[in-house]
Amino acid sequence: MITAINFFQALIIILGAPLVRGIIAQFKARLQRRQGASIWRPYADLAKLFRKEDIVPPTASWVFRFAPIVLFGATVSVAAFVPVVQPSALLASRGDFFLLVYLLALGRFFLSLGALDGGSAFGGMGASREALVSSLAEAPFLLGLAAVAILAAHADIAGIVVWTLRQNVFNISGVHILAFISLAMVTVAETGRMPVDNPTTHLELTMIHEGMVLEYSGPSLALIEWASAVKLHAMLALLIALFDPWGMASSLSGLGIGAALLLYCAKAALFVIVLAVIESGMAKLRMYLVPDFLGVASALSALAVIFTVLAKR
Amino acid sequence: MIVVVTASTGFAFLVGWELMTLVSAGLILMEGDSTERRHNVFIYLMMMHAGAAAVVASFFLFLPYSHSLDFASIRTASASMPAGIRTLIFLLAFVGFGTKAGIIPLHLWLPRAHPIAPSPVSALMSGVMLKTAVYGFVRFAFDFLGGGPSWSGYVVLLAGAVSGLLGVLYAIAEHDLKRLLAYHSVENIGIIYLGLGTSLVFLAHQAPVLAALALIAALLHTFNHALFKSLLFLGAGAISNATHTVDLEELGGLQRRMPVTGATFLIACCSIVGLPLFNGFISEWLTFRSFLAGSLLTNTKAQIVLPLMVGVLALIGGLAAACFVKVFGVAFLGRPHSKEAEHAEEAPLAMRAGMGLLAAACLWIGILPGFFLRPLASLAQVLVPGAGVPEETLSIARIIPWVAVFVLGVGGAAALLKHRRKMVRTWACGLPELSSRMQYTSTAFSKPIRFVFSTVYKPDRKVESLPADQPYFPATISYRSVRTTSYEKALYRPFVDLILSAAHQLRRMQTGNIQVYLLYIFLTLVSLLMFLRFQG
Amino acid sequence: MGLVEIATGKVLSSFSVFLFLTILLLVVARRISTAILLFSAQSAIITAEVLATGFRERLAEAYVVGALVFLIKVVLIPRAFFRLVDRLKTPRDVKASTTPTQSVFIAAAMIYLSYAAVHSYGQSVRVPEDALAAAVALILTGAFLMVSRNKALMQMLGLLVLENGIYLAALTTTYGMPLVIEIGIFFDILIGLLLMGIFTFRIRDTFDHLDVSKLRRLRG
Amino acid sequence: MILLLPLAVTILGAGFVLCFRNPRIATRVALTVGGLEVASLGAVVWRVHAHGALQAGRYLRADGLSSLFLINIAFISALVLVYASGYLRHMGEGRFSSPRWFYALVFLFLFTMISVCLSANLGLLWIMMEGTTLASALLVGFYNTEGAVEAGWKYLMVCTVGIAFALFGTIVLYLAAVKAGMNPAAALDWAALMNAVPQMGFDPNLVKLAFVFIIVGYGTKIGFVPMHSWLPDAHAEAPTPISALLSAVLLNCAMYALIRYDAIISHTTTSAFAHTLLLVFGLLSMIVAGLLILVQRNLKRLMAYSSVEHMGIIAIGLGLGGPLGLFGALLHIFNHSVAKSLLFFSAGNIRQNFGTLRMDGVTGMARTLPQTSTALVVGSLAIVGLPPFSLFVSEFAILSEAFSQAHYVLAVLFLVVLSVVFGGFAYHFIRLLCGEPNGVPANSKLIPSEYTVMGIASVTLLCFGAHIPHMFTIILQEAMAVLR
Repeated sequence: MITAINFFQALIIILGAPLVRGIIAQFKARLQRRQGASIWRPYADLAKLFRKEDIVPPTASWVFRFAPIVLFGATVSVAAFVPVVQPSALLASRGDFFLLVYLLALGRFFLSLGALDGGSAFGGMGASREALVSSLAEAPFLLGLAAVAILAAHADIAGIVVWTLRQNVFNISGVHILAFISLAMVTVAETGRMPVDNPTTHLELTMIHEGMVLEYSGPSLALIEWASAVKLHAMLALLIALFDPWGMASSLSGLGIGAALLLYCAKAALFVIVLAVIESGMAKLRMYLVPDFLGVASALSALAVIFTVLAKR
Repeated sequence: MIVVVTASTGFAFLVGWELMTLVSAGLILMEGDSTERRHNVFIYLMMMHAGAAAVVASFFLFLPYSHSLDFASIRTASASMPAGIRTLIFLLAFVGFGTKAGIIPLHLWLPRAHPIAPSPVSALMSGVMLKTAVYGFVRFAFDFLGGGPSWSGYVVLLAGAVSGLLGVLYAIAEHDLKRLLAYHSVENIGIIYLGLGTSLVFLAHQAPVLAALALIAALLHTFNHALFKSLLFLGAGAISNATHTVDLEELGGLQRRMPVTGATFLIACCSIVGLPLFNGFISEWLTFRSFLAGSLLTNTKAQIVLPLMVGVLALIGGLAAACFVKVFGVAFLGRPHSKEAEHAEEAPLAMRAGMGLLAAACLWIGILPGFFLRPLASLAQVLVPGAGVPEETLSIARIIPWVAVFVLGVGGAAALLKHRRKMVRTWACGLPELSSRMQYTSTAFSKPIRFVFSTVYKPDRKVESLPADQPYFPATISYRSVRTTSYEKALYRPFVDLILSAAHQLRRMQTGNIQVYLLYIFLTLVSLLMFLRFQG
Repeated sequence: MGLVEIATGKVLSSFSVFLFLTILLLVVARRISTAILLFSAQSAIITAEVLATGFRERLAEAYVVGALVFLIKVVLIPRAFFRLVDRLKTPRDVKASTTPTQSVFIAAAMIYLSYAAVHSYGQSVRVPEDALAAAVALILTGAFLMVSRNKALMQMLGLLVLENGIYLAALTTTYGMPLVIEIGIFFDILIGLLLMGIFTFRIRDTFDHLDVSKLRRLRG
Repeated sequence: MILLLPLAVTILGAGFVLCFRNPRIATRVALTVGGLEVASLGAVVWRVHAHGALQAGRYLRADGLSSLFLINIAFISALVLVYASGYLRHMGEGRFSSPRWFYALVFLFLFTMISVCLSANLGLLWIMMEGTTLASALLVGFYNTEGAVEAGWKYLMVCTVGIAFALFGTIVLYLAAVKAGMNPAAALDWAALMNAVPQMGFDPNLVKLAFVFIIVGYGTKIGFVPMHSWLPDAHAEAPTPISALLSAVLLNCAMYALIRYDAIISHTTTSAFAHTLLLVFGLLSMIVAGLLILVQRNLKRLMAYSSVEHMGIIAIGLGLGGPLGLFGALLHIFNHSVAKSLLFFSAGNIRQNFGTLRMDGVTGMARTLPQTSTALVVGSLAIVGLPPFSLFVSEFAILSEAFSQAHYVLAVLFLVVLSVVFGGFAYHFIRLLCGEPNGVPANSKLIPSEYTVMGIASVTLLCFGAHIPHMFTIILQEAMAVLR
């Protein structure tokens, strides 16, 4: 039963991912006084891409084709870490956040390789920038999570969530706030949103993620796009589970699950809207300001870790 | 090396130790010679010998208390020794073995010696020789001294952090493959020392189980590093055989020409970066967990410092990832940057077999770590008395296979999606043909990171554009960026200068004038007589 | 109370004064020949003292030794030296690196020093202090000559003076060593001088000068 | 009476060789005489080993210590003679400079050194020590070049002066003995002195005075800094076999004399003073020589300084005393002799092949002179005290003695100097061996005499490093027994 629900959760994240993207795009359009595409548009794109043929540069090796698959696999299994409607997940029981973060790293690693295999300047450009961002993003990511984990005295996400559920909503420690801010910034950086990266542009000066996937097409591109969507959604879900899990079903009653699901959708929608507002409000940072951005994040997370000790006293 | 590891008395240990240096130096020298090569070998020998001297001293410091040098008596004696001596021994051992292990700033020899050694040798050096250093350090710190005050742990921790960060940063800036790998050895030693240091801290705060955990992490990483670093060096060897260069700028597109080498090299890269499903991850994960466990201590300093190390290690990991994306991407993927790379041949069967074996080992540990963790755990219990098996080891052993199944399953499913494939040349933005000069070189790739960390590198860059009169339409642009390692000057130069100047002074004392010589004799005599007169 | 006793008494009491005289003259000597003469005079004094001691202490072998000393140090060595000087045909001056006045003062200082040095041992060894002082003074002078004179020959001479000093010390403190040893020592001295002679010739032939302070090819 | 045998052999051999003008025959004769000498020495050693100390008349005696040094002399002299037979093969007939003169002087030299080790009387000891100077002075100046003459003169002068002081020291000790009421006849006999010193109260002031003069005097011969000045010149300018003899045998004989005095006073209150003096001189020699090694340009000068350094090591071992210290010191004497002669032999080959000893004049030897460079590498590895060579063992022993006596400063300085020396050797020899070969060697092949000698030396080093023969350890024990 529980496993079934966990599968269900994973599916929610995986299948819901394009929808999240759609909603963001739609809402941004609204903010910009455009009447944007429908929120189901990403599904259509994926379907189309899957039907198309795969175009491979003659210089490319099997790594080029292999990369999207690994990326997808890794990202999807990340999705299996995140509790959505009730405080456990397929792999969340013993798989801790280090594993989660490094699975993301695995995917990224191969994506960058694939980009380099394309043999064009853009791939390299994207990969190199991605390398910078991600290498700097990893530290605050882990530190932020570590701070929460230390408070909860659990390293596995399920444990953390359970602990958080037991807390009162109103006595959130400063640790949580700091960790949340830093993790949010990391999420922005990791998922390549504004102000770190602009997912909609294809201009050499700005693009990171888009640069990497420039050579991809057809199913491979579909996998990549889907994977990045899943990543975004998983990160959102993670943030929710860690910092705002209240309302998750404690019992496995169908009603409780349903309620939890609805509540989750509401929270997710809220997060999405906030993200969209930020994105359309901000201009993209210069490439070499990104380190400062992440530096702030790391500082915050480090502070969070230190506060875990000071808060106890 | 075997002697070193199996030695049971100090004498045998030191004999083996010295032999190791000599043999390796000889092996390096065999590979032809040039001036700077000789200079490097000299530096290598010099530092090795100094390190050995420190080790000898630390051994002998036991002597007044344990009247023989065999390990058992040392072990018994060390308990009854005054703290000062113990500290001294610890520091000496730290420096001595640190030199061998190549922790910063004692690492100077490492990036010099590895590149000029023939690949199998550098594989051995990096894979095994450094490990003997770690072995020695563990012997001293844990077996002989049985841990120490907590500050000793922090010292090791600091050394580990510095070595790890600087090592990986220097590695990114390199484009000579072997130098790069050498710097990565520094980095990995750094990670190992992080584990050791954590373990020492735990020991100092009476947390044997956690100490065991950290120790296991360190030891496992030692082992893993031996595996994948050897694999990497063998790969480098295969490359240099095929293309007669290990300069990344000259390579590229090797994946299509040397598939097996490429595949194994890729596995090694993933392992060293510490991606899950590869062995590097297991040990790094354990290290992470031991850091995190630091919050369980009651001591505030430990509570703060250890978890923060998570960030450090994460940064190291991220940079390493960036670095190896560069390595593999530039060397094996994309277009060849040079004629040699175009006509590269796959390595001979024997080499491929060897690399395959190592790669298999990496994957095995990466996916089914249980087999290796159990013996390590028991070993840790020997070294850290009163330690149970830390449950983290079991948990990781249980979860990883599931993750593997999951990832591979999903990936497989995705791979099964049938899709037609078509070869089309990459769109060259309208240019007739996309040439290899247009794709990212290793220097270009690492540019952003070097820019961000320029404070570390202290580069002196110069851009020359010819002809100079029209800077905006140059015929050729030459770009040089030299990395100056500042502490080399700061740390070693003055010492050497001091000695040399002293030598020259003495040389001047030796004026060929016999009368002066006689005068020396008389003066010696007179001064001794004076001494007698006033002393007796 | 025969004449001989008186003579020995005089000798034993006063020879050190003569020795100091020779020392002072040696350090101001301008010409090698003078130095050689002074050396032989010095040796003669020592011979006298040997004989006197032997007579007083009733040591039979002392006479033999005395004869040897006379033969070697008063007759043989000076003659050999003169032959050397003739054969080498070098300028006769000693080429001092200190002016005569300095030398005299240094020598005087050394004599004083020797008295000071001997003083403490004087009682413990129960020997005539001025004798021992003279010995030490001779040693110092020899050293001084070797250091300050640039001529190879003068260095040899300095060595001989030094040797004299040591010998005198032995004599005054222990009335000489066993005979065999004495003979052996003299033998050594002779051979040594012979070799030095050979070397002076070689130096003359290869460098055509005898200035040892110019032999500075080997250094460092 | 057997003690007279080696002396007779050598002195007669010296005269005998002179009778043969033809170099080839002279060489053969020399080799046979050498064989006899080695045999007779072996006999002496064996007798000592069998029956304990031997006495011949009033003036000759041999005990464990002597036999140790006799073995040293025998071994090295054999090597040197064989090597010389090949080395002098291009030498013509000249006044004082022809093979026969060479061998005659060598035998004279050996005679003096053997008698140093055999003499029972300190006076005789002194005489023979002076004799070594005289016998070897001509050998140092053998080539009659500017450098040779200069070196010879300096050697002669400096050592004679030093030795003169040693004589004074001897006299003072004699005086002390006589004053303490010993029979003047026996007052110079070291055995008698060793027995007497503990019982009858010698005047400590006099004994100290004596030792000061002794250590300065014989120290000059040993080459302690700052009396070492003659040493590099003599070693550099002498014919290579002689350099080997000088640094491998002569220095040790001087050391033997010093050890005798040390043994005599080792049971008095003065011994502490003496040992401090030994430590000071030893350390000084080590440091100065070690530094000077770094800046040498001439191969043989470098080796000479390394001899100074090793004498310093031995002195430190003696000064430390204690079982390990003495063991190390005595063992080191032998090891150093072997290693150093090996080095000098290879240096000789270099000189013969490239006509120079300036190290900047020779590169890429490893290619042009493979065998010689192998010998050079072995020798230098041994001399810097790396395993598996025997010097490692002895230095190890001395060092551990230093630590177990808690002389930390000394020990650390010791280690530092060793590293510096290692650096010097590595720096010079890497440049010597590697790089582009310049200049064609005269004859890259070694002739049998050369490689047998080198081979023997290297093998000895290795064997003693791996395991010291039982026989030798016994002799070491006997020698140490003398000192305690």
